[in-house]
Amino acid sequence: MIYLYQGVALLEINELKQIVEALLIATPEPLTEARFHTCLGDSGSKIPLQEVIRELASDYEKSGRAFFIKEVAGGYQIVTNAEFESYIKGLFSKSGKLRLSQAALETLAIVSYKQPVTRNDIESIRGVSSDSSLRTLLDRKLLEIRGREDSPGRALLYRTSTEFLQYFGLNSVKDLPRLREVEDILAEDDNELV
Amino acid sequence: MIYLYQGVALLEINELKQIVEALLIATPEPLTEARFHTCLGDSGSKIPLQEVIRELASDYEKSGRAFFIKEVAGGYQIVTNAEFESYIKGLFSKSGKLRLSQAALETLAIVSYKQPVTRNDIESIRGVSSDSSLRTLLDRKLLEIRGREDSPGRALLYRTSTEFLQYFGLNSVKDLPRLREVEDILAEDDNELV
Amino acid sequence: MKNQLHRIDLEMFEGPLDLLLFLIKRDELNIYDIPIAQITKDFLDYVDLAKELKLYSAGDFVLMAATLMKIKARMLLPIEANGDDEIEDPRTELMNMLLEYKRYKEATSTFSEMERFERPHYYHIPATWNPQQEDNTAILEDVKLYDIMLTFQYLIKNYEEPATHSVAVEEVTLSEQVGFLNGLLQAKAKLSFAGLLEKFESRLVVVVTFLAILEMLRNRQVKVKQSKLFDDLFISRGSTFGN
Repeated sequence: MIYLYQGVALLEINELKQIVEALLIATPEPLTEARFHTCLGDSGSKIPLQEVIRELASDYEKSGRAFFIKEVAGGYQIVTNAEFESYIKGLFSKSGKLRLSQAALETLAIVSYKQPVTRNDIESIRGVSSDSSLRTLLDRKLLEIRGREDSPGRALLYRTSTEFLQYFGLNSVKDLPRLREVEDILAEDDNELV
Repeated sequence: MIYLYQGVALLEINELKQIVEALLIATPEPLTEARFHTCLGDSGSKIPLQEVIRELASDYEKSGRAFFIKEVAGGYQIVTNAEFESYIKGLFSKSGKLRLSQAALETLAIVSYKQPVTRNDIESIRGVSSDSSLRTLLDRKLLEIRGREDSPGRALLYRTSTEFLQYFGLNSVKDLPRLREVEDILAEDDNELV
Repeated sequence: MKNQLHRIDLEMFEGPLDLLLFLIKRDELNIYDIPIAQITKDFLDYVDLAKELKLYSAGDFVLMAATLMKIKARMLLPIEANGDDEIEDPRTELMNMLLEYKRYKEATSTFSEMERFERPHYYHIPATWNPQQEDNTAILEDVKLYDIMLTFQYLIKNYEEPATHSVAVEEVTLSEQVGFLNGLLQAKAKLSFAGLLEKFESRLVVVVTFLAILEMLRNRQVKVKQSKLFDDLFISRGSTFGN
């Protein structure tokens, strides 16, 4: 099948399927009809994405691929078949890399630079409750509780763990990069030839 | 072909190929042999990932897939074929990948051969301030801060990241071509003069 | 005619070493035996032109210019025997720096090629994996020390009352700094450049002061001494000082 536009052959269906496949593999978010047409430019304006997706999906099913095309959030995405979930879990267990939510990262950053700190200190900087991020970070052994504040409230004090230091190759908390040290790097204007 | 372990059939090759395919689709970082065995648990300890990858790669080629399996950063990842670049660009707001400036590439070259290095090490070789290149490279995660120098100044140390290996398609920094020796450069210059 | 530099040349150098390598190659000079007077002149012409075109603030180039002039001055002195028979060529250190830089500059072109080769390939980005109950907060791919630092900086900036310290724009001109140095040299026979640096808050003032020194050096109002490349510079009165 060949797609025609004003009598001119545009793209052959097999070529189209390959293009859509490449887009599905590379896209950081679900591939929408609109985005698809941006990618194809003028030649794609008359081609319905849905039709190509349908053909591609049936190919995947017939050839026993371990993934399928899922319609999600107004677009399409490649996801793995449910039966492989038990194996995929292993990719995320005890992963060498930290995977943290933005909230957890913020909490970790505050504890790193301000330790020892109380939950109150953290929350007054972030402006939101930080209970669940503290729990996540304690669970992952990135933070630990070390004693209590020396004031009437006797609030718990949080600080970073040895595991945290090891992960980043630091000998001690004093070795964290200080803001002043990288200020030059962070300065917007510089004198370098770019 | 069936994989046997102590006389017991473990997994049929087609099933294995599907599992590896699912892992490749789901992994956010290169799939290493070690991670593969974590995912498979006991049943996978005798199965060489490399062999399954080879079979899968040849399937992809034969069936005209728009992607292939790349050996990178000590593992395997799915990558799109070069011919689809012009379409894929449209997925990203800055129309595809930004190229690194000459200054950033120089800085990267120095870090990759001499790591871990301080900013001073870099600047004394380049003879110019390298703040903005360092910033670009940290922002793009091609470099990372890794601890401090073990000397009085305690300067921050920089080294290349996994993203660096992915960006340049390298399996390890050991794969970089050897740096030319000063003597070779001089010998060549002498020849030019003749 | 060959010494004429065109604008197109000006934008392609990564720094003073890169420019020197270019001059050496263009004029087919021997890196073992660099004609220092000639290369210093060409180098200064370039720096002047770059300044005129305001291509960048010339700090690193000015520093190299001072170094070249220092080597040039030392070449004019009778050769001093260093210890027994070893005779130290004042150009040795510069040559070593140039060669070391050249190694990495060559490697840079390899990186450039690898980048070009990898450019058309895109890595598969997996859909976020959500095993049943998982919360849907944004998952960061992987966290680096740099992210922790930036995050803290961002939070603390928003947290603290914006400090209302006025930023005084320092207007410094070359002639002001020439006058300033003249004044100091009236009082003191020798100035340390590092010592001067401590007096200045901004990089701009440092650079302008350096340019002033360079200017005075060319008019022979001052002499500049440096014992080693990138060591401190010592400024003293020159033959036309006070004229």
